[in-house]
Amino acid sequence: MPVQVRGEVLDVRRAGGYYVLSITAPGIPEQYRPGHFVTVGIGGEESGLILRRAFAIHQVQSRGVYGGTLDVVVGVQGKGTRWLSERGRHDTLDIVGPLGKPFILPKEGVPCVLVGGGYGSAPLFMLAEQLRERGCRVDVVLGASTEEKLYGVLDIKRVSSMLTITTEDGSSGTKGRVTDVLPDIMERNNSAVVYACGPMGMLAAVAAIAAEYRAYSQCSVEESMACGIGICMTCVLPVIGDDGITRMVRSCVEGPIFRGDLVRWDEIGTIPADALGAPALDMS
Amino acid sequence: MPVQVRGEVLDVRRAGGYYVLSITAPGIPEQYRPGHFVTVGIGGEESGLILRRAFAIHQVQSRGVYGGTLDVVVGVQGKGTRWLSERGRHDTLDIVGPLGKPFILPKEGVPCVLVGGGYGSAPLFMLAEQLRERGCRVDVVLGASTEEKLYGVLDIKRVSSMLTITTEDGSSGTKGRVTDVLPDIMERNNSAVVYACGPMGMLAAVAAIAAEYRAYSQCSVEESMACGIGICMTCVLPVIGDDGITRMVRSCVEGPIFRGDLVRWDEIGTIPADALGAPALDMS
Amino acid sequence: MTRAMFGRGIGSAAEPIPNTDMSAELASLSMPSPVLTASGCAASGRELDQFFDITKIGAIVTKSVMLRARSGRPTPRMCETPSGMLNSIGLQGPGIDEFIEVDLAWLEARGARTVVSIAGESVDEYGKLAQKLRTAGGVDAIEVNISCPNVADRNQVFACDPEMAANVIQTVRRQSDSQTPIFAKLSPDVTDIAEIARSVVRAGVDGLTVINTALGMVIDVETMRPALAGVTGGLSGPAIRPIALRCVWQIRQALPDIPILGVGGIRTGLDALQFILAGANAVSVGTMTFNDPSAPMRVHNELALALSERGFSSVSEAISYGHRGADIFEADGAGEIEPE
Amino acid sequence: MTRAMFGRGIGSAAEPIPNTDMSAELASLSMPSPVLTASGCAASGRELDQFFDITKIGAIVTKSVMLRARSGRPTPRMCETPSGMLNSIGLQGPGIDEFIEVDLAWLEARGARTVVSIAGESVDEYGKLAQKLRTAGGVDAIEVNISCPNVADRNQVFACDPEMAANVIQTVRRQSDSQTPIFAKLSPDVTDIAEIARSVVRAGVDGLTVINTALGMVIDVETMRPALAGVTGGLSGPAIRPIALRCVWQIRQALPDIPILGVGGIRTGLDALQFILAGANAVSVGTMTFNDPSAPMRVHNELALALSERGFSSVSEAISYGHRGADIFEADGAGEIEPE
Ligand SMILES: Cc1cc2nc3c(=O)[nH]c(=O)nc-3n(C[C@H](O)[C@H](O)[C@H](O)COP(=O)(O)OP(=O)(O)OC[C@H]3O[C@@H](n4cnc5c(N)ncnc54)[C@H](O)[C@@H]3O)c2cc1C
Ligand SMILES: Cc1cc2nc3c(=O)[nH]c(=O)nc-3n(C[C@H](O)[C@H](O)[C@H](O)COP(=O)(O)OP(=O)(O)OC[C@H]3O[C@@H](n4cnc5c(N)ncnc54)[C@H](O)[C@@H]3O)c2cc1C
Ligand SMILES: Cc1cc2nc3c(=O)[nH]c(=O)nc-3n(C[C@H](O)[C@H](O)[C@H](O)COP(=O)(O)O)c2cc1C
Ligand SMILES: Cc1cc2nc3c(=O)[nH]c(=O)nc-3n(C[C@H](O)[C@H](O)[C@H](O)COP(=O)(O)O)c2cc1C
Ligand code: FES
Ligand code: FES
Repeated sequence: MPVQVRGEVLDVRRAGGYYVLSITAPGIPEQYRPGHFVTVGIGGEESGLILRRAFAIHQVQSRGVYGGTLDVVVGVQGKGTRWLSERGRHDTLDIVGPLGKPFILPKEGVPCVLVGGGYGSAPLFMLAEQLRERGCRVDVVLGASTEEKLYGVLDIKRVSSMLTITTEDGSSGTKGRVTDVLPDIMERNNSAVVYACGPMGMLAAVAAIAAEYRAYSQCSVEESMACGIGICMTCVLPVIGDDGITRMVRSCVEGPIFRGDLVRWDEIGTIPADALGAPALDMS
Repeated sequence: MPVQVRGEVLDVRRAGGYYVLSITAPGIPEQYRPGHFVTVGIGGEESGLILRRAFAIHQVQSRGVYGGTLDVVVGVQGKGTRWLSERGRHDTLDIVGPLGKPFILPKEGVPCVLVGGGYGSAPLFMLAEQLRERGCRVDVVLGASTEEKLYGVLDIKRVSSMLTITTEDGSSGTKGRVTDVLPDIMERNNSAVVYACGPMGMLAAVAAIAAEYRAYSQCSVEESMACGIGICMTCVLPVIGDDGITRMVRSCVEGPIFRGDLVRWDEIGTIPADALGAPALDMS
Repeated sequence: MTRAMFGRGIGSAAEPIPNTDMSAELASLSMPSPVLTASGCAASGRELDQFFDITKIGAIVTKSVMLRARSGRPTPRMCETPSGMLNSIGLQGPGIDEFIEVDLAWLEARGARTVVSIAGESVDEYGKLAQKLRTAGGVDAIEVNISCPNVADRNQVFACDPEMAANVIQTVRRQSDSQTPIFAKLSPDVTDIAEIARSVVRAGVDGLTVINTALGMVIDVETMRPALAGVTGGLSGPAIRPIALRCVWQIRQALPDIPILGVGGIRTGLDALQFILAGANAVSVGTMTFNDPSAPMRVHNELALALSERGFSSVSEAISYGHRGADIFEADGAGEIEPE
Repeated sequence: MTRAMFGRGIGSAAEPIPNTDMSAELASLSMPSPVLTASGCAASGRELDQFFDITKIGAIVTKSVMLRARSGRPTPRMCETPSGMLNSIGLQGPGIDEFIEVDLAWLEARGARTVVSIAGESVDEYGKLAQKLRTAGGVDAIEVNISCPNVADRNQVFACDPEMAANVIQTVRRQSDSQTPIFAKLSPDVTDIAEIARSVVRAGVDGLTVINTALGMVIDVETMRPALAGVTGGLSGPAIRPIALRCVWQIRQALPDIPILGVGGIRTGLDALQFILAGANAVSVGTMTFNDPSAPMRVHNELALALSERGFSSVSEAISYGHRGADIFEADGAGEIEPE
């Protein structure tokens, strides 16, 4: 059950193009499973920015002098992430979490491949650890537009069986996209499960490749979220249910992790004509 | 001519119930005369607080390593002053000044009395210095509800011929109000000019006493200001002009210093029936 | 009401009374708190129950439900604005039958008071919704969201036309259990909100919810197109609080006795107090629940303190207290039009 | 206009064109910038001229002037609100004669373009104001502030009634030099702003200023009375920007060719760009000038950069660009009503 806590910033460090914030957040690490996210209040009581921002939980430390602490990796996109990047030690933050449905882990030690785009690598670290503990082979592919936008290359190496890097400008690793290298990796290792986190376009392509190789895929999506806890209905996308019916489901509570083969990637941003309750009654 | 500058906070120190901020503000100290004020932008670009806050200039240092710097004394009243009190070294502030009409100084060395209520003492320090330089006797009366709300007792002692303190709770000096001690002081020293800065009620009472003793009075008023530069018309109060006609004048540009005998103190917050353009056409 | 409005001053104003009576009434609905959730900002209460005990606040106002399941609008459905947000959800929901079976049943089992918000595309649809609710358990009140386009009439919004609004209310009143209080939720996007209020009151409504969102828009400066898929959306949050408060005030001036549920940008107990002083009998916390999932409970606690600090021994004493001395029965509040 | 709206895409979108043509037209008024001040937020330009060269922006829109000197309302006249403020000045001013003699003369001597805003309490008074301006020098355009109560007609606000608004405009048009463009300034506090727009356009207005403040209110939680002496006041600032932008968009949809001066909460060049993309031919910076006395000039500079970064070589290319692809001639914008 998610909790709302007043966290203290223990540390803010730059990592390439990102900021890594370590925050005390008693109650959250204890419940954490890989794939969970938190939301953070922005700007204080007099701020004109009233919506919380969502971040994947990157690391948790359940014990230690500070009680439970967690790390998030923040890429500066707009006003809220800029404000967060300017926080310093001892600042307090309003944290809600853990939120969302976590990644589902295989019961047995099957070969897995983890794909992260940009800061999308953040939730994959502890996932990799837990998969390794279960005896899974863990191949990792990290991709970004340029080297600066890769996160955690050195650290994830330690928990991965093999790490492949791609950048669109070739500044690090293979020049190209994660999807250029993924089929090869899956073929070579007989990957049974693909875990992916990154931009929607990447997820769609990864899900397609997984389907092609008959692998099970789990994708962590990123939809604009106003509340993060399931009460606003802003974060929906079309997902096919067990009954074969497509519904506009809330990615904050029914996701952010979805089975790649059940998300109707091409129709995100639309209401598919066969979705439950469609068509959107257009008022015009 | 007022300028708008990006100032750097050099220092924030507590003084009793107040915060004293030293800020670089090139261009302002150079033009400063006692009674001038500055306005400060609050909360940054994403703040929900969009109006500047006004503060009397307390001290200026025109030379020095930082170029021109100025001090303001901030009492925490609401959201904006709280934010200001939380600033630290190296923070930048958006400063506009010098604003308003300064105190008028006597050409000759006449006996003067300076009356400050609460942080209203802030603009009196440099006024006292300049009056002393002109050979004026400078008596000072500082009053507040309680000792904590007095500002600068020790420092102003140095520039005053005699300092009298009053507090309403008797925690420092004479128990009572500045107006309880003022007549006596004026009588004893034959005061020719009274300078006052503080709450409206105090100013009204001081102006009345000055009139009684046929002294010239200069009062620094504090009306709610949206712009501070004369463009919004929110800061008006009824003042009698040279032509004997009462007008609703802007305290930010035609004040904040007014002759005590020309302000219609009792009618502040109303439109006097004989004011130019009165009555306020009441729409109901 | 009228008594509370003119009756006593604030007794022992200086002494904070620790045990402010926080009970509140909205027509025949009695609640332990004057703080409710707002429709569309609390789903059906289940998620918020993780953050505070939803039986402790006044009531859960559920997301407006329609006759049939509805997918809503495409994304993007929201956009942050200065001290506010725009939304264009398009009333996504399961339809009344599933709502009654799942959501309402859960709320009833949970012991929460429930105000069911309904929305239709025709007068007839509103009537059918009311019929369905008549036999359902756990309906403590009905809020009629009339900020919907009437598909039969050039898509004019019911809430923007006094007659259309009255038709909806008459129909809902007729189809509902006479014991169930019915509230009409008004839109601020009208020339004269008091006129709409009077019209729905004449049509038999038991109270008014004031206000729904204001129509707004943002253009994405990167795509250079409307930021919302729905082009325009509803503006909510602290940005619109002064508008909402003005609407409550105007309606209270026009209708001294009608129960009012005040909504719009409430963030703190002091914000809630403003609405109560302006004439609201209770308040809903909407958008700020997205900012702080415990907001409704926190607002309740802050309001209790604020009332007690001001010497009120009960919520009801504070209702409309901001009007004291004013000639509250003057028509239209025309006297307060701003000529700037 | 229509050409700009549908014509070219953004040429070499990626290449910033350093020399964006910033000239702008509002009906027959040509200006070197599409950024103006807003009435009541710049006095008559003299104070702002200390902070930037007022001849470099589009024009100074002066504080609405009435026939006679006017003292305005008692204080408090303002109150800060989340991302906005309320004001209730009550149109304090010197009256038209002194205005012409002092303010207008100064503006003319200074070489600034001037849009004179006028306000009356009756149709007749508007006519007299226009007459006075006919013979005055330095009037580049007239903005008719119709958000004033008509004392003759139950104090109904001119801007809230299509017929009353049209009467004012007809009279001003008749009494003015036919060469002087006349703008009507519209209020957002109406059910259908496009209807008012159409009505004043039929009455002969040359352009529309969109929008004036929205009626709002704050209650002081210490005094427990309205925070403004005038009880209600006009809400302005970034808080209302989404409402203002929606109004501009709706009017542009309804009237593809009418010049629009967009106003409401503009703080940055990107905010100004939103208005232009929504259909404004030029914009006024109001409240944010209180926050930053160089705001109009800064917004001009930021807008020039924003346009050039997006590959626009002139302001006019960007006007209504946000509507591209949409069926702009569809009536009423009814399609965009938010059903939440
Ligand atoms: C489940 C989830 C996990 C995420 N994890 C991370 C992470 O680990 N690291 C990281 O840097 N970012 C992460 N994001 C994205 C992050 O939330 C956005 O970058 C951030 O909200 C943008 O805020 P801003 O203030 O910088 O931008 P603004 O443009 O100021 O945002 C305006 C509004 O739009 C929303 N918004 C804008 N972009 C996004 C987006 N991409 N996703 C969701 N909401 C958005 C914001 O929340 C805000 O309400 C995650 C998003 C989701 C939904
Ligand atoms: C010429 C002048 C000189 C001043 N000098 C000083 C000084 O040296 N030290 C000091 O501590 N204070 C000074 N003040 C008062 C100071 O400006 C207010 O305390 C401050 O504006 C309150 O802001 P807030 O954010 O704390 O309160 P809030 O309640 O958040 O303010 C809300 C709004 O009301 C306005 N407002 C509220 N109270 C006042 C007030 N008393 N005067 C003017 N505007 C007000 C604010 O500017 C703001 O726009 C001065 C005011 C004026 C006009
Ligand atoms: C995301 C969202 C969804 C909403 N959905 C509804 C709805 O379904 N029915 C309704 O009557 N009001 C709906 N509203 C309006 C709110 O109930 C409320 O009237 C409005 O947001 C103003 O209050 P606030 O500023 O506290 O949010 C919605 C508001 C938001 C922000
Ligand atoms: C203090 C103040 C005074 C105003 N006076 C006038 C006025 O005299 N005439 C007028 O047409 N509009 C007046 N306005 C409205 C502005 O011109 C503008 O339409 C409105 O404030 C919205 O723009 P903004 O958010 O940029 O301020 C005034 C606004 C403010 C804040
Ligand atoms: S973000 Fe509010 S429901 Fe998902
Ligand atoms: S504060 Fe704006 S005119 Fe004085």
